[in-house]
Amino acid sequence: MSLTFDDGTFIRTEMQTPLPPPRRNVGAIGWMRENLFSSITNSVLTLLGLALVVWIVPPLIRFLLVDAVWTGSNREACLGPEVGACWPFIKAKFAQLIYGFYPAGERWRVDLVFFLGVVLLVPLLVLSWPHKRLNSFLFFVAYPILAFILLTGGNIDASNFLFGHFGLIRAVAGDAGVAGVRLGFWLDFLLTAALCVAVAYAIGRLAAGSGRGAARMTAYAFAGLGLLTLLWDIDFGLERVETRQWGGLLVTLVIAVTGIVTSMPLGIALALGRRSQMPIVRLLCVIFIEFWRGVPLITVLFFATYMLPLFLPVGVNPDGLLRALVGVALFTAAYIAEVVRGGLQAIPKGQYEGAMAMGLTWSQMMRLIILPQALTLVIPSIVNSFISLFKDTTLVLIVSIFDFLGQLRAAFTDPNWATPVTLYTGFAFAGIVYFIFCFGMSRYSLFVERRLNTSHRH
Amino acid sequence: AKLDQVKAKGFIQCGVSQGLPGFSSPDDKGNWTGLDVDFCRAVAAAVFNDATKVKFTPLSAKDRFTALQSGDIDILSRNTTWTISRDTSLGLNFTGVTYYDGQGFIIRKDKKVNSALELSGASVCTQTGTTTEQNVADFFRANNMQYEVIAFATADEAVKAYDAGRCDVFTTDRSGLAAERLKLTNPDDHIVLPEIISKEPLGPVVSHGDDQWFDIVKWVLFAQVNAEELGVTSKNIDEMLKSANPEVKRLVGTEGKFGEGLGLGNEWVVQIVKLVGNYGEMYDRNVGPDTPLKLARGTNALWTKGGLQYAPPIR
Amino acid sequence: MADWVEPAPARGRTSFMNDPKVRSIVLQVVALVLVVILGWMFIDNARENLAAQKIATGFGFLENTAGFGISQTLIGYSETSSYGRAFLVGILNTLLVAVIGIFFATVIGFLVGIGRLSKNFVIRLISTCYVELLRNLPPLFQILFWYLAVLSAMPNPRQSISIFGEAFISNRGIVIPRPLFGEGTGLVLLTFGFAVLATVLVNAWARQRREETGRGFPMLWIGLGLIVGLPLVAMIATGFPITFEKPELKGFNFVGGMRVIPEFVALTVGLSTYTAAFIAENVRAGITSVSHGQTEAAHSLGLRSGLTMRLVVIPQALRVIIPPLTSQYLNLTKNSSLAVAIGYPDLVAVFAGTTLNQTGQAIEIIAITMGVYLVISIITSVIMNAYNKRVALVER
Amino acid sequence: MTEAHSIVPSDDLPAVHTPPSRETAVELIGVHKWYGEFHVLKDINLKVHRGERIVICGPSGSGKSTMIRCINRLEEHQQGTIVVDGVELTSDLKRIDEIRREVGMCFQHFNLFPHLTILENLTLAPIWVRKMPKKDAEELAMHFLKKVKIPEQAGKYPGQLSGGQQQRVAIARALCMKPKIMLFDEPTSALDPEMVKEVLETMVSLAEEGMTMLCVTHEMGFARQVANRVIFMDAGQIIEMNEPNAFFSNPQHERTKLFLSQILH
Amino acid sequence: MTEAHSIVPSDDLPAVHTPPSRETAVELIGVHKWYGEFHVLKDINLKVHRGERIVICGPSGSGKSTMIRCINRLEEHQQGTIVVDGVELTSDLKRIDEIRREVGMCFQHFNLFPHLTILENLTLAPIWVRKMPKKDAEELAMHFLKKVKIPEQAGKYPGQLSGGQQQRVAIARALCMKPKIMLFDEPTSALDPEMVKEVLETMVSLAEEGMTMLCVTHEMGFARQVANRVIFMDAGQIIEMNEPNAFFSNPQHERTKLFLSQILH
Ligand SMILES: Nc1ncnc2c1ncn2[C@@H]1O[C@H](COP(=O)(O)OP(=O)(O)OP(=O)(O)O)[C@@H](O)[C@H]1O
Ligand SMILES: Nc1ncnc2c1ncn2[C@@H]1O[C@H](COP(=O)(O)OP(=O)(O)OP(=O)(O)O)[C@@H](O)[C@H]1O
Ligand SMILES: [Mg+2]
Ligand SMILES: [Mg+2]
Repeated sequence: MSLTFDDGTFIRTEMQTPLPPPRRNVGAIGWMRENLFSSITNSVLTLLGLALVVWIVPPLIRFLLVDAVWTGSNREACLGPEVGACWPFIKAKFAQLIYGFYPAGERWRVDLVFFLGVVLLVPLLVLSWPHKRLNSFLFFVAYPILAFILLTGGNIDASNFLFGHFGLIRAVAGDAGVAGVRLGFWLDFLLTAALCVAVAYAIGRLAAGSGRGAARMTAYAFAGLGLLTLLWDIDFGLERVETRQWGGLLVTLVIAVTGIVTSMPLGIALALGRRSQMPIVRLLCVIFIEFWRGVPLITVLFFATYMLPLFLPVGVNPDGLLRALVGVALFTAAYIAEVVRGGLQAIPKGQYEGAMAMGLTWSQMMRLIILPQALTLVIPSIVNSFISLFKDTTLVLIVSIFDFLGQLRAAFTDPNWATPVTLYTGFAFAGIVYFIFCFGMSRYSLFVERRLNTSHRH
Repeated sequence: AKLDQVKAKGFIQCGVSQGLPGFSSPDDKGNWTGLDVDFCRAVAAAVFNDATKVKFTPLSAKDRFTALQSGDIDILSRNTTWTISRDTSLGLNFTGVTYYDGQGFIIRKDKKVNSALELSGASVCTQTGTTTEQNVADFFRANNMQYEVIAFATADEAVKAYDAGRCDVFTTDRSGLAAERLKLTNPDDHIVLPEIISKEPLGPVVSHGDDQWFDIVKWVLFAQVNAEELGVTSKNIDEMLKSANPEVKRLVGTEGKFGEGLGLGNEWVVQIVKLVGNYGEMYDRNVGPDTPLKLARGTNALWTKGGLQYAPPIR
Repeated sequence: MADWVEPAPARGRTSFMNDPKVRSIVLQVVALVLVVILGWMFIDNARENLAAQKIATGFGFLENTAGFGISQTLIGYSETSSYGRAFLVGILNTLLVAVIGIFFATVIGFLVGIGRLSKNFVIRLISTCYVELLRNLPPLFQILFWYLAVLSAMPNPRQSISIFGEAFISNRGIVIPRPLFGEGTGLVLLTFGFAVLATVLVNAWARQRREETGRGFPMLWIGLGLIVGLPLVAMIATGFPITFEKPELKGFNFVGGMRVIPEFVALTVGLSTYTAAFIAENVRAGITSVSHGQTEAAHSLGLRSGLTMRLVVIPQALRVIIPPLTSQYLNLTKNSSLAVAIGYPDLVAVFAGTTLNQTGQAIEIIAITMGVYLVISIITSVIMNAYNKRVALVER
Repeated sequence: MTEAHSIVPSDDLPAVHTPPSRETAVELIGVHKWYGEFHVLKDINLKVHRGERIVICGPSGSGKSTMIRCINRLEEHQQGTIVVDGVELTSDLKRIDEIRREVGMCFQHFNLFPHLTILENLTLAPIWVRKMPKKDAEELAMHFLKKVKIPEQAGKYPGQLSGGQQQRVAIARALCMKPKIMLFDEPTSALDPEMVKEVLETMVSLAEEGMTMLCVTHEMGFARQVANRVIFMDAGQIIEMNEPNAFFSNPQHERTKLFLSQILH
Repeated sequence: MTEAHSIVPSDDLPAVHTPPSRETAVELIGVHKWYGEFHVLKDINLKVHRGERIVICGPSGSGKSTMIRCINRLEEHQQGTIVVDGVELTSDLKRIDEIRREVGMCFQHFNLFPHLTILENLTLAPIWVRKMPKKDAEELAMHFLKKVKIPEQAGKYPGQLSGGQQQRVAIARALCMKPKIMLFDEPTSALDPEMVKEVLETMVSLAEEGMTMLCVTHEMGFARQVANRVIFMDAGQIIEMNEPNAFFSNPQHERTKLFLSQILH
C-alpha cells in the first residue's frame, strides 16, 4: 500500500517483497521465435546455416561410419566401389602411429612416460588442486629428467654430449679417464663452474650492488647441471633408444610439450627485453623477435638441418630431434613474446605505481603483480600460439623425424594397404586426433580464462 | 676398417627411403620391408649370420649423401640412381644395381592414348624429386610437345589429383607407377604407356675409402644374383650344400675360401640365401607378381632370361 | 621562514653501484659483448667448416638454366629460363596467394567474428563451430580437403561447365577469354581512364552535396554507367579494337584464354578460411573490448545496430584487433609454403624445393628464401604499424 | 559531517519556476524488472509531465540507473507498461528507434566516442539519424558547444579534455538530437567541486528552457533549485516522491529520513 | 613569487589534536618539476613534522598529486631537495626502496591488485618486503582489516567489493607496511556520499593515533576535523598554508577566497 496524492507526491507505506521473475517464451516455440526467427534477416541466416549443416554433415557421417570398413587384414578388405573409411588400416598401424619405431619390447617406457605425464599434469591443470608448488616442481623439473632417461635409456656419455664442449679450461684439465667417470671432465666442470661464479659475482657486484645473488644463482645452475650430467651418466640398464627411432604421437607430444614449456619463459624474457628502457637490449630483442616471426618454420628447420652444423665447432653435431626442438622453441618464443608484450601494455600504470609505492623491487613487482595479470589477459592468444605450435610439429619430417603425421605418411607407402581410401582414412583419423588435442587446449583455456577472471562483481 | 667397426658395434646402420612401396616401407608391425631393406638384411646376414642385426635410418632425398659421408650410416640403400656425377664428385661408390628402373607414364584408358608421343598439350602430375621434373621437361621438349606440369610434394597427393582428373597423365619411376596404381579408384581403367623416358639404375652406395667394405657390399648382391642363376634358394640351400656342381660348391663355400677373402666366413652365401634368399626371391617377395605391386621381372630378369641382371662369377 | 631552507642532511650522494644509469650501461655492454662473441664464434666456425668441407658458395647458379616447368607463371617463363627467373615466378606466385588470401581472410574473419556475437542462435552456433573446427585442424588437411574434394566434384574438360560459351569451369580450373589489344586500344583505355576519373570526381561532388543538403545520390549506378558506358562508346567508335581470345578445347586441354588453376583456388580458399578462424577470434576480442557503454551511448543517440557497429564499435575495436591481425597476416603468408603439398608452385616449392634439389646449393637457397619471407613480413608489419598509428586514440 | 556535499550554485543563479504543462511526457505503470532471479525494479509507477524536472536519489544499488535506462530501452522491462512521448515501448525495433531519437541520455561515465573529435561526437547522430546536412549539423553542434561554454574544444579528442569538459560535451551531444526528454545519470559524480558547479549551471540553463528532465543525482542543491519533484528510491521501489522543499524539510518515510541525515549536515 | 609571503608558518599555531613533535618527517626545499616543457611544480618549500597531518587542496591540475607523488619518488623532481625520514631522495635505487618502505600511499583509484584476494593484497608487501612470516603477516592484515571494519571481506577479490570497501582496503594495505608517513591522494573522490563517510571515519581514527599524514582532499569537513595545517595550491605553487580554522574563516589570498567561495556555502 502506498499513498499517492494528486500533485504527484507519493509515500510508500508498505515495502514490496522480491518476486520470482515471470516465465516468458516458455517452450521450444518461444525459444525458437526469440533466437532463430526474430527478424527476416535472422530467419534467412538460420535457414542458410541449416542448409550448410545438411550439406556437410551427412556425407561425413556416411564416409566415417556408414560406408566404413571395420574389419580386415590387408587392402583387399577396403577395395570396391562406394567404400568408406578403411579402419582396419588404422588398427594395423596404430602402434606405429603412437610409438613410431620405438622397439616393441621397450614401449612400456613410453607408456610410463605418458602415464606419469598425465598423472602430473592433471592435478596441475585442475586449478583448485592443492600443492601446486610441489606439483610444478615435479612436472617441470623432475618429470623432464625422468622422461629423458626413460625415453633415451640414459647412460649418456657426458663428456661427449653437449657439456663436453663448453669447458673453458679443458686444456688445463686434460682428459684423464678413471673407471667410468671421467676425472678430467669433472675437474674441468668444477673449474668452469668456479670461474663462472666468480664472473657472475663480479658482474652482479658492479651492476646490482651485490653480487651474492648472482653468484648464488650461477652456483645453483651449475650444481643442477652437474647433478643432471651425473644422473645421465649413470647406467640404469635400459636399452639405448636413439631419437631416430622415436616417432608418431610420442614425437608430436615431446616437441609440443617441450616447445610449450620452454618457449614460455623465453618469450616472457624477450617481451620484457623489448619493453626495456635500455636501447641495446631492446634492439637485440626486437631483431630476434622480428627475425623469428618473419621466417617460416619450415625454413628454420631447414636451417637447423643443413646450416646449423656449419656454424658450430667441428664435431659438434647435435641430435636431430634436439635441433628441431630448439628451432620450434625459439620460433614459438618469438610469438609468445609479442603476445606477452600486448598483455604488458594493457596493464595500467597504476598497478606499477601501486607495487612501487609498496616498496617491491623490480623483479618482485614483475613476478607478483604485473606478469600474473598480463599473462591472464593474454591466455587466449597464448593458447592460439600453442595450438599453432602443436599443428606445426608436422614440419619436423624435414629433419627425418617421423612425427604423428610423418608416421602416417610412411604407413601410406605400405603396398599391403594401398587403396583409394587409405589416404582419406588416414587424414580423417589424424584430423580427429589433432582436433581432440587442439580443441582440448582451446576449451581448457576458455575455462581458465573464466576462472581467473576476478574483475566481475558478485 | 669399416667391417671391424661394424662388428664391434654389432649391427649395420642402413639408410633407406622414408617410404617407397616395395623398396622400403614399414609394415603393420613397424618392421621395414622392401627390396632396399632386404638388401641390407642380406649384408647383415653375410656379416653376422643374423639378418636382424641391422638398423634403418629413414632418409630424405636431401640428406642421404650427407648421412653417408658423415658416417652416420654404413650403407645407403635408398633407390639412388647411379650417375657419373654422384659416383665421382660426392666421395661415394655405387656397388651395383639392385633394380633397373625408368620413368614412365600412366594414363586413363578412355583417353585413347597409346604412346607418350601423343601427349602434346597434356597436364602431367608428378612428384617433386630429384630428377622426375627435369626428365619430363626434357622429354616433352625433345619431342616438341606442349605440356603443363603440376609437381606435388608426395606421391600420395599427386596420385589423388590424377585420380580426380586434374591431370591427364601421372609420371614417376615405373616401379612407383605400379605402387601408386593401387591407390586409384579403378586401377584397371588405367594403362602404363610403353615409353620409358629415363634410365634409373638404382643401387646401394657406400662411401669412399674402405675397399674391403665396398667389396663386401658389392659381392653380397653378386652372390644373390649368382645364387638365383644357379637355382640356389632359401628352400633348397641345405640340399645345395651337398651339390656336386663346382659352381654351386664355390658359391656355398664347400669349395674354396672366397668368403675369407672378403673378411667373412666361408658360409657367407649360405647365410645370405638362408636368411634372406637369392635375388629372385628377394624380388618376388617385395615387388614381384605375387605382391600387390605385381611388377614383372622385365629388365630385372637374369641375363639368361633376357634381362640385365648379370653377376661376375665367384671363382 | 628562514628556518625552512635548511642545508640538506649529509648522507652521501648516490652510490655508483646503485645508480640505475650505471647499471643499465653495464648490463647493455655485457649483453652486447655476449652477442658479439657468439656471432664471432658462429662466423669463425662457418668459415672453418666451409673451408674444410670445400663447399663452394656463391649465387652463380641463379643464371643456370632451370630446365623444369612451372604450372602457373605470372611472368614469361619456360624450361629454358634461368633459376633466377624461376625464383621470381615463385615470389610472384607466393605474393599472389598472400595478397588475395589476406583479403578474403579479413572479410570472412570479420563476418565470423561479428557472427560469434550475434543474437541469432544459429549464426552464433555456426560461427563458433567454424572457429573451433577450422582453428583446431591442421591447415594442411584443410587445403587438401578443398583441393581434392572440389576437384573430384568438377567435370573433366570435355564436360566442362560453360558460361555463355566464353568461360569454362572444369577440373583444370577456370578458363576465361584473354583480351588481345589491337589498333586503337589506346583510345579505349584512355576513355576508360577518363571514366574512372570522372567517377571519382562525381563521387566527391555527391559526398559534398550529401553533406551540404543531406540528400543522397545514386552514385553506384551513375559510376557503373560511366565506367562501363564510356569505354563501350569508345569501343564502338573505334570498331572494337580489343578482341578476346576465346579458350578452346584442343586435345587434352583448353588452349588460349587465361586460366585460374585449381591449386591456386584451393590454396587461397584453404588459407583464407583457416586464417579467418583466427582473425575471427581477434575480432571478437576486439569488439568485446569496446566497452558496452559505447554501444549504449550510440543506441541512446538513436543509431541502429548496423550503424553503431560501423561508426562506433569497429573503429575502436581496430586498436585491439590490428596487432594480432598483423601476426595472422604474417602467418598466412608463411603458411602459403604449404602449397607444395597440392602442387601449387610457390616460392618454397619452386625455389627451396625443385631448385634446391637440382642445384644442391642449400645454404644460398635457404638464406634467400628466408630473406624473401623476412622482407615480405617486415613490409607487412610496417604497413600495419603505420595503420595502427592512425587508428590509435589521441589521449592526454 | 560537513556541508561539502550539498553544493548549491546558489547566489549567482535564479531558481527555476516554469510550471510544467499537464501533458504526459513519460509514464511508467506497474513496471517490474528482473536481472535473472534478482528483482531489481518493483512496481514502479511514475507520471512525468512535459516540462517537468524530476530528481531521483537513493542509496547505491537501489535501481535508479536501471529505471531511467528502461525509459529509452537500454534495459528491457519484463512487466508493466512504459509510455514515452505517447508511444508504448515494446520490442518493436522501429518504435525503439523512434523513442530513442526523442530521448537524450547523458551517462555517468560520459561514454563519449574516443575515436572522434568533439565536433564529430556531436554531429554523428544528427547526420546519420536525422539525415541533416553536415554543415547544418556542425552549426548546431557549435551552438550547443557555446551553450556549455566550450566552443574552443571542438577540434580536440575526448581524451584531451578534463572531466568536467567531457561531461559538458556529453550533455551537448545529447542535446544535438534536440530531444524532447533528457535523462541524466549522476552527471556530476567523479568531478571536482569547481567542475560540478559548471555542469550544474549548464543543466540549470537547460531547465530554464523548459525541457523535460529526469536526473539521478545527489546534488541536493540542484534538486532544491530546479526540480519540480524529488523521488527517493530504495531496494528497487519508489519510497517517497515529493516537491523538493517538502521533501528536504519534512521527509515522511523512515528510510528517507535516514538517508537525508547522512547526506545533509 | 609574492604569494610566498602570505604563508603562515605552522609552528606559530597551536595544533588541534595531538601535537606534532618537532622532528621533521618530510622536507621539501625549493623543489621544481617539469613535464617536458611544462613547469608543474614551482619552488615548493614544505616541512612536515612527525605526527603532523596536512591537507592539500586546490583546483584540478594544480599539481597536488604530483607533489605527493614526488615524496615517494613515483615522480622524479628535477631541482631542489626532498628529504624523507632523514634520507635524501636521489636516483640511488637502494635509498628509494628504503624510503618507499617507510612511506605508505593510498591512490585515488586504489590500484588494488585485482588478481589477488584482499588478504593477499595486504600481506604481499609485509611478506616480500618486510620478510615477515606468512602467519604473522596475515594476523597483521586481519588487524588492519578489522580497523577499517571489513574483516569479513578478506577472502574476496577487489573486483567483488564496492568502491568504499576498496578504498578502505587500499588504506589498510598501505598501513600493513607500518609506514611512518602516509600519503593519501583524493581518497574519497568517486565514492558515493554514504561511502565517503565511512572512509573519512577510518582516516580520522588513524589520525587520532598520531600518524604523519599528507592528504589531498576536498572534504573540508575532514580538513577542519583532523588537519594541523591546510595547504592551498594553484598552478604548481603553494599559495597559502594555514591552520584550518584560520584557513577557512579567514583566507588571505584572492585565489583562495575564490576557491573557497565555490566550495563552501
Ligand atoms: N546486469 C546486471 N545483472 C545483474 N544485476 C545487476 C545488473 N546491473 C545492475 N544490477 C544490480 O541491480 C541493482 C540496481 O542497479 P543500478 O545500477 O540501477 O543501481 P543505482 O541505483 O543506479 O546505484 P548507483 O547509485 O550505485 O549507480 C544493483 O543491486 C546491481 O547490483
Ligand atoms: N605525465 C604528464 N605529462 C605532462 N603533463 C602532466 C603529466 N601528468 C600530469 N600533468 C599535468 O600536470 C599538472 C598537474 O597534475 P596533477 O595530477 O598533479 O594535478 P592535481 O592537482 O592532482 O589535479 P586533480 O585534482 O585533477 O587530480 C596538470 O596540468 C596535468 O595536466
Ligand atoms: Mg547508477
Ligand atoms: Mg590528482
